[in-house]
Amino acid sequence: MAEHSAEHIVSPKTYAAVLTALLIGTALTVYAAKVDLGRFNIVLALTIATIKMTLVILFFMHGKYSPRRTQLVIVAGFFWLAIMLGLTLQDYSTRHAEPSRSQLNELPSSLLRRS
Amino acid sequence: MQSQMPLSPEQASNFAPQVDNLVYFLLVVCLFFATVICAAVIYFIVKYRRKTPDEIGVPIHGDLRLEIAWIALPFPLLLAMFGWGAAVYVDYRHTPADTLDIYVIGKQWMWKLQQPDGRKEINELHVPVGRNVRLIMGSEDVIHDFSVPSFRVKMDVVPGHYNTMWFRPTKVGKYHFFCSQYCGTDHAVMGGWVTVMEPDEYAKWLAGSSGSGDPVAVGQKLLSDLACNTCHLPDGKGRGPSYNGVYGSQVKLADGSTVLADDNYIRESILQPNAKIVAGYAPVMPSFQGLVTEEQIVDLTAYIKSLKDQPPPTKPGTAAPATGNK
Amino acid sequence: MHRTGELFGQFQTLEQQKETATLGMWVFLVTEILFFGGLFLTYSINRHAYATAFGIGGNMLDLNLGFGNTVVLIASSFTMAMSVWSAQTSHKKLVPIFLILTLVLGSVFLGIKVVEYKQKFDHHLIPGHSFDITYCSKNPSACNLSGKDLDDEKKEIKEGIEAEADEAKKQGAANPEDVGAAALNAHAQLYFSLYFGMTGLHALHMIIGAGLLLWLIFEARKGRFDANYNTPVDNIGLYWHFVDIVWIFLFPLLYLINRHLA
Amino acid sequence: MSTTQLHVPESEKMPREHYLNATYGIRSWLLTTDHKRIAILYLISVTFFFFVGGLFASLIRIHLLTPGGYLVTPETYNKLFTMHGVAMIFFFLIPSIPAVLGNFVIPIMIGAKDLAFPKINLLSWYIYLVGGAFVLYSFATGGLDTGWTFYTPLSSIYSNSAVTPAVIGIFINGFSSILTGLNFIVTVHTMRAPGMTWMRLPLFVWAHYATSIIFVLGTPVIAITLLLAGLERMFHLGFFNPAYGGDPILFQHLFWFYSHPAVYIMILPAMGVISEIIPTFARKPIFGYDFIAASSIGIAVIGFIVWAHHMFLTGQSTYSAVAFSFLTFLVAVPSAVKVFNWTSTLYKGSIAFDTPMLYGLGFIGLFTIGGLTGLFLACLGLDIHLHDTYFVVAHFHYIMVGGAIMGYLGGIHFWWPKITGRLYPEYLARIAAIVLFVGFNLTFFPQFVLGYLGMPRRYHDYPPEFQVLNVMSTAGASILALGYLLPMVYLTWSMRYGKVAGKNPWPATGLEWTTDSPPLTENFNETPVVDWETYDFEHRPELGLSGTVPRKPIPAHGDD
Repeated sequence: MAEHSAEHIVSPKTYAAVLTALLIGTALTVYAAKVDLGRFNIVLALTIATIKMTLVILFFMHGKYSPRRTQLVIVAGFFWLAIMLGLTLQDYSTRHAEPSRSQLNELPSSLLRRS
Repeated sequence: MQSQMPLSPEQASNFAPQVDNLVYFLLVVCLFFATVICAAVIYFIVKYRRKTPDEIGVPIHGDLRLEIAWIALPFPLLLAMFGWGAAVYVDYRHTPADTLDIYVIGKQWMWKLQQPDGRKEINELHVPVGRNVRLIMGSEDVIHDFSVPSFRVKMDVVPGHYNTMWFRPTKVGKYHFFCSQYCGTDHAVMGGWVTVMEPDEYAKWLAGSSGSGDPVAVGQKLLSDLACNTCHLPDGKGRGPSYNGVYGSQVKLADGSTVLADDNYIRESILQPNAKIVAGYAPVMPSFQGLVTEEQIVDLTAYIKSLKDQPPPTKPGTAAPATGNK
Repeated sequence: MHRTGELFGQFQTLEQQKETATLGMWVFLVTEILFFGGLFLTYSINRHAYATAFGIGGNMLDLNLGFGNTVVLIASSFTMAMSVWSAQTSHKKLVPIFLILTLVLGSVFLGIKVVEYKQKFDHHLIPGHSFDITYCSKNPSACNLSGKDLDDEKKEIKEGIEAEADEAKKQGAANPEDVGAAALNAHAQLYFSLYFGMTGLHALHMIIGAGLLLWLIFEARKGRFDANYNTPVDNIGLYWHFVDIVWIFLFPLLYLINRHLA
Repeated sequence: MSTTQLHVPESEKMPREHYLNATYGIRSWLLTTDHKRIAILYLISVTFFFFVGGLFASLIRIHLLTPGGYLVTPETYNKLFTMHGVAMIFFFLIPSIPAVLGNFVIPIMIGAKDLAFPKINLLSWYIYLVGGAFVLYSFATGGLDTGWTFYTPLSSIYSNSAVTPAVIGIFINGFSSILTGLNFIVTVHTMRAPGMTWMRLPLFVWAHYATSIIFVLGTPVIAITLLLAGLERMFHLGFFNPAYGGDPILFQHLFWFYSHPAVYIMILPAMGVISEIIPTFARKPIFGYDFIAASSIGIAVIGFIVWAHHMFLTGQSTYSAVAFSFLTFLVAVPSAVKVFNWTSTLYKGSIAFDTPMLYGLGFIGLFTIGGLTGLFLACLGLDIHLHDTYFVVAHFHYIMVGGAIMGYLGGIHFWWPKITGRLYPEYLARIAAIVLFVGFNLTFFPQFVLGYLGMPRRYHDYPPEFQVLNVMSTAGASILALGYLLPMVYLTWSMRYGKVAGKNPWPATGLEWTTDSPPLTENFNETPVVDWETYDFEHRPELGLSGTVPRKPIPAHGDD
């Protein structure tokens, strides 16, 4: 079974540091959203969110001190999420070879969905 | 139909032999493996059947070489199946240039097809042999699927998307087409016939009778079906203005401006009745967005257009008191 | 319920029991990841398709309330973590205090959410027949909208309609302007459907979490949790942090789509 | 043919105390946390749904006797096949082997007193019941006519049937699956007896571990998807509704992200059963243990990255279709590995033809056909023609009925002596197994041909040229129905009148066969310690076999 015996106790100092980092991250993400970075706004916002999430998992949720088996479970969860998002988005992002809309005047325009 | 039981449908398009050859290849490979496995199982169970009640088998735990062999050896065959299949599919999804374009609209539970010259058909499709045909398909309601087994082609018809498919008929004849994606109650009867004709026959057929009927007559019927004429009385005394002489005239609006009553104006008045209110009338008409199709709007417009020489009511009627109506 | 350090029949040792409970909780959280994942996927596809409408919808949310809620929730995660620490270090008196703090912060979050929902209701932004993305720009007084904000919103909606109309024109619509206005409204409604779906499901998780906290506080006040036995605090803590993580993503995705244009 | 080895002495008596007589009364069953009793509760409830689904299937087959439809209106026909699918897939096939056999056997197999979370186990049965009740309510009040796939916008807008309660029922039932999977994963990780290392786990447990991965990672996605579709229907929202800008193809992506792996939820546990049966009745270790174990995990993982092969013709991008086709072909590799290894296990075995083995051998044949025809559908060029035809129907029935149900019945017959402590009438059981095999092939093989001829699925009415094959299929179905009724009868009979089985009637090597039949509530008198390799007959004198190997391993190529 798992090798860890005594559970690791994270000190309040660490918790406070993580709290501070999370608050700074929140402020930063709001600030960054107001600057026009084009398509990188979303990239930056998600990067900050991911960093915040990692902090929460590692320290608040003791992911850093958990047995390997638990860490594997966490990684598997995100891996599968990535499968779902990645493979679906690759379909949508490669759908440009479809017929050009201008040839389709005959068809009711209210039927159209953009992709 | 043939009296004996066929194992595959007729080959009537360029894709039919391609798909059939592919299926022969897979059949041969799969039959080989199925035979090997079944033969081995039968041979083993006969040969190594239990002879005495307390006998046990030879403890063989496995063989790495064998495992590697039966992972690695069939793999090229899988790749071949994949590659060949993908080649056919990519060909099918890439329409060649210079096609005969036919529009297909699926709705519960019928197919409306339209030839390039505008001629419409219901549950019937006429195409010339030897010509690349492209179907451009949309759906008015749920997902359908246009499938012609003898051509070995099918494609989903999805609302909100346009899907296309193409084929080149290679044999004159009449072939079933089906709706292949379950679409509700009468899914099973949402089909019809594709008629493949010699090109000159096709040309003759096209030159024959006109489309599905006189749009004016269709529009008139639709108008009463939708109960438009219960408000839009010819004398203008109803809750809505009269159609007589409207088309092409300058209409006075409630806000004092005027607008030319053209196709777009009529279309808008049907779909967004409250966008422009005719002077003297109340904004009481409901929107017909979603209730009428584009095609029907065309028919309605045609009918209203036919009334443009009718004398308009001498003076606009006063709007009936809008109490408790919709 | 659980007495301190009680060993259930199916286990051999207390340690095995604790490990099992923690692993079980993590596996459950993994299913939650995929559960919310489906929503995030739906969001991504539609946001990609209707960037303009989603941007306009996002700007109609109250950034201050969203930001405030994020801070509140992060703080509640901190107090939750502290209650786990108190249990682990046998500060029996501190456990319920931190739990109550967590519950209070969670309730503040939900309260703010209620205020936001009410506001959306007043602004005709609840998906349905009365949904009207232009309501506030047409009735600025009802939405306390004035000055530059009003001009911004009007401009945004006008541009949105134009963008949708351009699309409609490309697709061959006979009357692109009307289609544009209708399309913007429909697509903004899609945004708000997702907004309510995602935040609603998140809020539901918060409410369940609050219920669990109530029970935990009740137990903790009896001094049940200490260094030997703290599995419930630990596990409910994991759940609470997970709910926090979901919000960490919801906040930028819903509130911050298009702020740089405002 | 050699006869059974069963040396069950006439003197064998039922144990004095076991889980069935530990306590009495309805309450003791409805509030039980004993995994064995919960398994029995599941057995009863899934059997109920099996017969509900089976009834619909019979009506479908009778209706299809004539081209115009024989029995019911189109609307009713559509409801029949939808309800057949929903009852069979969500309420029979998915819970069948895991929740009945897995629940009963896994804790005993690994030497545990119970699952890790017994109360959650009971909870998951109640959740199943509540979900089932919603679905039955939907069946009873207007039925359901969307197809089990619930494709939008048909399900969310256009259908007039009772979609909402059905969707709620399946949503709720999902949590039952999730909790079962969670329980299994944690149990396998933390509850193994001393000496029960990962590489000594029976392959049945490996298969269920793999299945649980799918339960835990896939089911939440169908839950959220159906929730969104249900909300869309109730509040006229636009997630998947093109009229409001939503995308019906996104629904299919989400739906199949779960529902394709769900096929592996059905087949993996059956493969696990077969991996127990074959070594037991060939009396030798399974060939390539680690490859079979790894292939279970491989199937579970690869099974998650192939889903869009259900959508090759929806308008998904060509590039994406090619990628998914390739990934789909990959899943053939671990499946083939299993078949080859089972076949090799027979080599130089001491093979008996007891009922479970007949199911096992039947499974190999039917799964081979089902698996190989899967290649036809994975092949992009062929899928253009075969998609949504009866070829698909035949293919997945070969996997789900020929595979999963054969495995389930094989497992029921294999563990029946352990579950009830009694034996069923062996000859009758063998006849039933053969009847099932024959009836099954007669029913579904003609459908491959129908499909290639182009008959679309879900048709209440078909052109006359398809009639001959449809009549054949219906004829086969009546034989198949008989095959399902037989076990129902003699198994029920045997619970009271069957011969007492004793601890280990076959004999088999698993830990579950070292305890009483039926087992104690705690499964074992004391925690067992495992000091043998799994499927080892050679070093297990207590099995009462001669222990001598009649045919010594021969140097390579030196067959006798």
